Amino acid sequence: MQQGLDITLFGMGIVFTFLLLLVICTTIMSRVMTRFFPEAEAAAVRSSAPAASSAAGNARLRKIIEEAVKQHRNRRK
Amino acid sequence: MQQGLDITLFGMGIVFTFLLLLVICTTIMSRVMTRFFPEAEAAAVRSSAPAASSAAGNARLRKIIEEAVKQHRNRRK
Amino acid sequence: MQQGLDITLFGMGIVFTFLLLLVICTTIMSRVMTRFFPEAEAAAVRSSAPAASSAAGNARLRKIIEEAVKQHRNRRK
Amino acid sequence: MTIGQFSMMVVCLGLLFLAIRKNFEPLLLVPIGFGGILANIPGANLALPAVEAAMYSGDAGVLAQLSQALGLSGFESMESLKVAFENAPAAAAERAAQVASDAGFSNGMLYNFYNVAIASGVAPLVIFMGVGAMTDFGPLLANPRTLFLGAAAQFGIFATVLGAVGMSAMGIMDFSIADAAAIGIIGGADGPTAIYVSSLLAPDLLGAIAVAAYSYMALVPLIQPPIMRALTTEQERRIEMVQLRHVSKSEKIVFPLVLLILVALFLPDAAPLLGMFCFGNLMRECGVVSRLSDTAQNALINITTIFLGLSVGSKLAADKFLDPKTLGILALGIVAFAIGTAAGVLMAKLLNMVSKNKVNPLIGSAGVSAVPMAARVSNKLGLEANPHNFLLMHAMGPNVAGVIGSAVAAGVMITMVRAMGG
Amino acid sequence: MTIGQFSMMVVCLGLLFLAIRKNFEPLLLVPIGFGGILANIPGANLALPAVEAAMYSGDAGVLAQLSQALGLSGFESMESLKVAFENAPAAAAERAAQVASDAGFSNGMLYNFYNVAIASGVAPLVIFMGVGAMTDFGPLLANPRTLFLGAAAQFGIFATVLGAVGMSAMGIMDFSIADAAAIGIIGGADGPTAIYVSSLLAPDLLGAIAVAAYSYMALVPLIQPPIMRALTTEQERRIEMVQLRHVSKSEKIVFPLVLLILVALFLPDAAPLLGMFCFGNLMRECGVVSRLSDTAQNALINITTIFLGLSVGSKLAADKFLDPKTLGILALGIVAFAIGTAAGVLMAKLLNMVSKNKVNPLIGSAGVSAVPMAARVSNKLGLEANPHNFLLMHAMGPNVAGVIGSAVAAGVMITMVRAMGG
Amino acid sequence: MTIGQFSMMVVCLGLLFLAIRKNFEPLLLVPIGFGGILANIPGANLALPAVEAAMYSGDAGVLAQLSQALGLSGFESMESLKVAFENAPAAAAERAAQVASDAGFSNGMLYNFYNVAIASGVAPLVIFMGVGAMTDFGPLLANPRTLFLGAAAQFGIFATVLGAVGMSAMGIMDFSIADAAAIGIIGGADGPTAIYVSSLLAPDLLGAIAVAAYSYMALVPLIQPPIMRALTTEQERRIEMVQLRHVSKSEKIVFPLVLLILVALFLPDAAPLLGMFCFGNLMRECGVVSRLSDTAQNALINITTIFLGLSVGSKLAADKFLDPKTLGILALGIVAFAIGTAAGVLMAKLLNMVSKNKVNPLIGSAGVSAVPMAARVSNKLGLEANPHNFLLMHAMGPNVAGVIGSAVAAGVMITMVRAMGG
Ligand code: NA
Ligand code: NA
Ligand code: NA
Repeated sequence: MQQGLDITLFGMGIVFTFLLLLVICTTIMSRVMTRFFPEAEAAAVRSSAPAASSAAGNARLRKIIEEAVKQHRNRRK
Repeated sequence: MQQGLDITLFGMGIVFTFLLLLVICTTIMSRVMTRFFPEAEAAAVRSSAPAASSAAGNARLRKIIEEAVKQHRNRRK
Repeated sequence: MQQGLDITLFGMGIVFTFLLLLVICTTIMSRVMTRFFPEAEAAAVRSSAPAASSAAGNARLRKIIEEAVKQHRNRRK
Repeated sequence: MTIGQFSMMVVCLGLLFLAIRKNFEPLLLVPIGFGGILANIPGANLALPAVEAAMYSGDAGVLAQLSQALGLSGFESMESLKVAFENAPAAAAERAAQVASDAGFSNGMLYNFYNVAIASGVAPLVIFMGVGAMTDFGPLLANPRTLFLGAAAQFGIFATVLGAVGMSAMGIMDFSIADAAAIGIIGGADGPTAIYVSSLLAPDLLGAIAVAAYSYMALVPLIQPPIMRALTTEQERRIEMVQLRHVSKSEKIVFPLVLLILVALFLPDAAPLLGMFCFGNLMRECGVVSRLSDTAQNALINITTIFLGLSVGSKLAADKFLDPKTLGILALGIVAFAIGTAAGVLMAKLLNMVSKNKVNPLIGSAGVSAVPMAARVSNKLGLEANPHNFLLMHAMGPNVAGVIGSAVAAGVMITMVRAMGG
Repeated sequence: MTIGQFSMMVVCLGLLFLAIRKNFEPLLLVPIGFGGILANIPGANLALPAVEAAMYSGDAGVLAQLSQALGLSGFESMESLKVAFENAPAAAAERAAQVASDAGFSNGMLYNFYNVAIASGVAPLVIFMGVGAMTDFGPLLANPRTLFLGAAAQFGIFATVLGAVGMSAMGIMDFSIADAAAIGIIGGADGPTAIYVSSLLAPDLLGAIAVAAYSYMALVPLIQPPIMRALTTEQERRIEMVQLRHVSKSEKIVFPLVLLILVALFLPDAAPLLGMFCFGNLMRECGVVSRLSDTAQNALINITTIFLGLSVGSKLAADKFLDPKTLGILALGIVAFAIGTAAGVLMAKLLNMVSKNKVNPLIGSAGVSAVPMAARVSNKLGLEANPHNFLLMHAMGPNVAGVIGSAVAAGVMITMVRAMGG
Repeated sequence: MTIGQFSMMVVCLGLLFLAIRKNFEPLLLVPIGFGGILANIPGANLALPAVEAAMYSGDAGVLAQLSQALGLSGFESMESLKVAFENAPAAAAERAAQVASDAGFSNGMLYNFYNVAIASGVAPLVIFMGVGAMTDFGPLLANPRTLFLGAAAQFGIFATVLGAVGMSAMGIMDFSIADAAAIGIIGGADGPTAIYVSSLLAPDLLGAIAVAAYSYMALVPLIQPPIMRALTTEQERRIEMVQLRHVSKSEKIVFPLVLLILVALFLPDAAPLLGMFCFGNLMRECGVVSRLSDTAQNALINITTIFLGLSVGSKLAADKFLDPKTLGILALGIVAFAIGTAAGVLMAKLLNMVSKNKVNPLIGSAGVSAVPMAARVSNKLGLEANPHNFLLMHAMGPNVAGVIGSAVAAGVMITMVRAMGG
């Protein structure tokens, strides 16, 4: 029984402490990132680092299919 | 040689008996299902239990492509 | 040190010899194939040996999508 | 066929019915239910190791050899032999396996699946990686406070541990502390975490724990709403939340690394689970390995799910599942869900007391995880109270926080139970 | 390079030619043929366990240690050492493996593939699951009588067993009863079943049996028509069958469970094969786990096929394949196909005598399985006799019935051979 | 956390940064970097076998038992115990594993991944199969002379071996001949080949070798151009090559078989690598197994890459990676790349002396492999010198020849090192 109480108290304590730490670190990280690496740059980096060819292929396929859908919908109207 | 005969006779016997049982059970099952769970309900159940999103996506993709094919064929005519 | 020299000399030697052999065999093979199994026949064989249904499906899918792309591009013009 | 095997087959057909007709977590319950039927086929021994199959063959010579291999003076009873095998040190177990192999017995198919997929720990970890690759931490990053909701909902886990220990203290059940910890994790509402923890702490209860976890996850839309309504006022349920801020790509890339480093510093026993989860999420967000991320979310997780499900099914063999403990597990599991839901809602109300940006307490219940069902429940109740109140995205924050929270709780429990010599 | 290895390379190149140019079951014969070439590369030892690689190294010290580990008084001859290793009890085999490992030898790549994929039984079972997920039982459910055609066609299996035993009795060949059973299963015209049974009953013959099974399946359009024409009249071949009734979704969902329960009750030794088959089919039909079903039909079955094929190829090593037994197997295999075809056709004629709903006897030959090739052959001959006679869907019933029938026959044979101490 | 573990975490975060922001071979470096972080989590023991985890637990009883199992008279020091475990014969290692298992320790997750994926050799081979299925030998077949460029570029490998042996002779480093061979293979600019060779010859250096190989492959656009410019005149860089002839389907089908047969005859130790490569390519070209080829190029190679990367990461544990040897490996690796590039270019100039069909020497550098990066570099420099000079397809010939060349060199080195008792 004592063991159960120990686990419950310590356990909840650690879970809360850990997630509190995570909240703090996440908040700091978000501030740092938004200040020093704003979205614009991130976007630029991404475009300079094109995804692997297969990924690109997938994206293209998706786009083509979306087009096909659009055409189809337009026709239905 | 005796073993071979045994296997052949018992084996064919069991295969036939088992499949006979399966014929019987299947026939009974089909009658039960068609009487107590006619298609209409089955269809209703299916629509109330939509497939996982990925499956749905697949189905949609297939449909879109079928449409694309149809359009293409119509154009060719 | 001696071992290192051995590996380097024998190694480069074997690599060159092997690739030389490969050049020779490849050249012979190419001549034989182009003389005795010219492309036309190869193509004929391929069409007489249709790919597995799934493969065929893939090919068809690709073709359909290509068509969709073409249509789309034509429309854009 | 024993009556136990027959009952288990009926139970498993029931699971299949719920999965197929009622859409109860079918991706897991279809393989689990089917595996359970296979495990109970008399004479097929699909869920047994070669040694147990050799035992049940009843061959006197084999039994004598097995007894000797396991260090008994001779064959006395099946029961004592089984006990000796269960407690055998590794060397004796291997000698017994060699005896069984020489006598022509081999491990059952499902036993092999279980060993490769679950006993090694790999299947739950791979699924967690896939879940990580499917998870969008955007809502959580936009509002990190919701992590507290995910923390609070883990109270269901620990309250259940206490309950299990209490039942044992009162003599109603006989759960060890390791059993209690494994049962508690049902309250985490997270299948792979529950399977991972019970494979480490209480493999005999794994079948019941997994079935309870997935069944109650499917029942979230029934279990949660009454509790949520009871603990909130109409006024509170109407609270509209401010729209979530945009979260940049870089934040999403760095977050799994931040989480990983915190785990590395403070919670090494949660490293396998959270490590694979963060890895999956990093693959998703980093944008340069999309082919790996796609595979982790599709082919790999599907393959793993098939074998994980069948392996869990192997633990539905009658002799292990039909035990009063199973009833205790099912009872404790639903209590865990209820307490977790309540704790999440109450924590949201507490947050509202200390903060000016109001939180709708309905999203607190999403902290139990059960992604994305619990978040949908929050959304539905929010819309009932206020037709303009779309809580779904807000509830996704605590929802994924609950996944992290359960994995943290799992790490804590594994550490503590081991320290207690469990 | 020995003359045997050279011949096997030529044979394997021939298999590749048939697979690629003549489209002989390429999905299996390409990996099998390629694996066979790899297995016959002299000095690479790709298909050998570490212990055999250590033997062939010829190091005197290692040979002495191996002899000791295997319980011989000392190294006498390579032959006696090999025999000792083949018959070694598990403990001695492990000691020998440790000697080989300490001497720096490791298992060949193909040997590892074989162990993981086939010796464990998993690859044929996973393929069977995928086949189940690809199988539509609709035509069978619409006309359950066709199950009898699938049963009759299994006579090819048992007649071949008798033939193999007979050849041994006459001293032409030296097949044990287990060998005979494994050879017979070629007549089932079902690759994974044949591989599964021979991995259990006659692993040494697995290469020849698999090659025979897949080659003859590819030859179905040549083997079957003359037999079918000989046993039917023009009149019979013209019979048009009534259109199949519509089969409801629920029937399709319940059917694999009915089959599974019958197996559980009456045929536990067929449980692994038919269990996985039914599981795949249930995933297909239940409609709620399509992502699992898709994976079972694509990524998973393809990955498994690659390794299964290479593993089968490892059994095409010259020292195992070049044996008079192989010729016997090839001869018996084609007889099995022929008898199975004939039995299916004759059973259809028998059904017509006792029933008023006439069956076109051409669909009887589809009972050997070889899905969907055999059904297409039935359709083709039907159209020849009567241009309005589309038998394809009608032939799919016996076709899939043949899969069930072979698996049942496999279960029966495994049980009986084990009972005979095979 | 030790200072070593901390440093390695920083190094791994650096690798992740390079992979994600600078696009350095992200498919491998993201899993490797992440695995490296996991391997350095203190207390989690993810990269350790059960026996080492038991050692670090420090339990006196366990240490005594381990010492006994490993044949020591008693526990003296951790260091001596570790040495005993590393050098233990297979039987003693198994006894130690049984002791650890009985004491409740199990292998770390990454250690298991490493064993299954790399120690068995399977992951690099499967990736090589996938690479084969992605490789188009058309440009090579159209101009087989480019194979010489692929051969010449392997001089980088052998010069590095000499360098490593030289450093040891001079007492700067302490590389065995096996280490030197494994380090040299970095110059092959081929990840799976490097991992395969070092897993066989120098498992302790695998982490550093893999990181060096992939990093320098990513740096090819920086490393190669200055060397290429220095060794060629403007005139040479302007050379336009005649258009490649059309290569028929049949040639492409037969080529992998020709290569396989040459390997079988002359280079059996390269059979696993080149065998799987040819198998992948045959599946691609034969046209009748496209579903297998698709899977080999997608699901299967992606799954394998994930586990290969994490497994390599397990070798980035501080106690193995933070070693002066690592610096030596990094230094030798870049020299290897440089020498290989130079040798390729010079060989192209040599070819021009003896042949009338001129070759642009810029395509010589592509012979190091690093597909397709090196070919793109050739193309870029060609366009700089002559805007009408499209070298990409011409450079693909030596580029894929380099893959064959490295695999041949790997086979040669494995054979020779083993013969030297390495
Ligand atoms: Na949770
Ligand atoms: Na059959
Ligand atoms: Na190379």
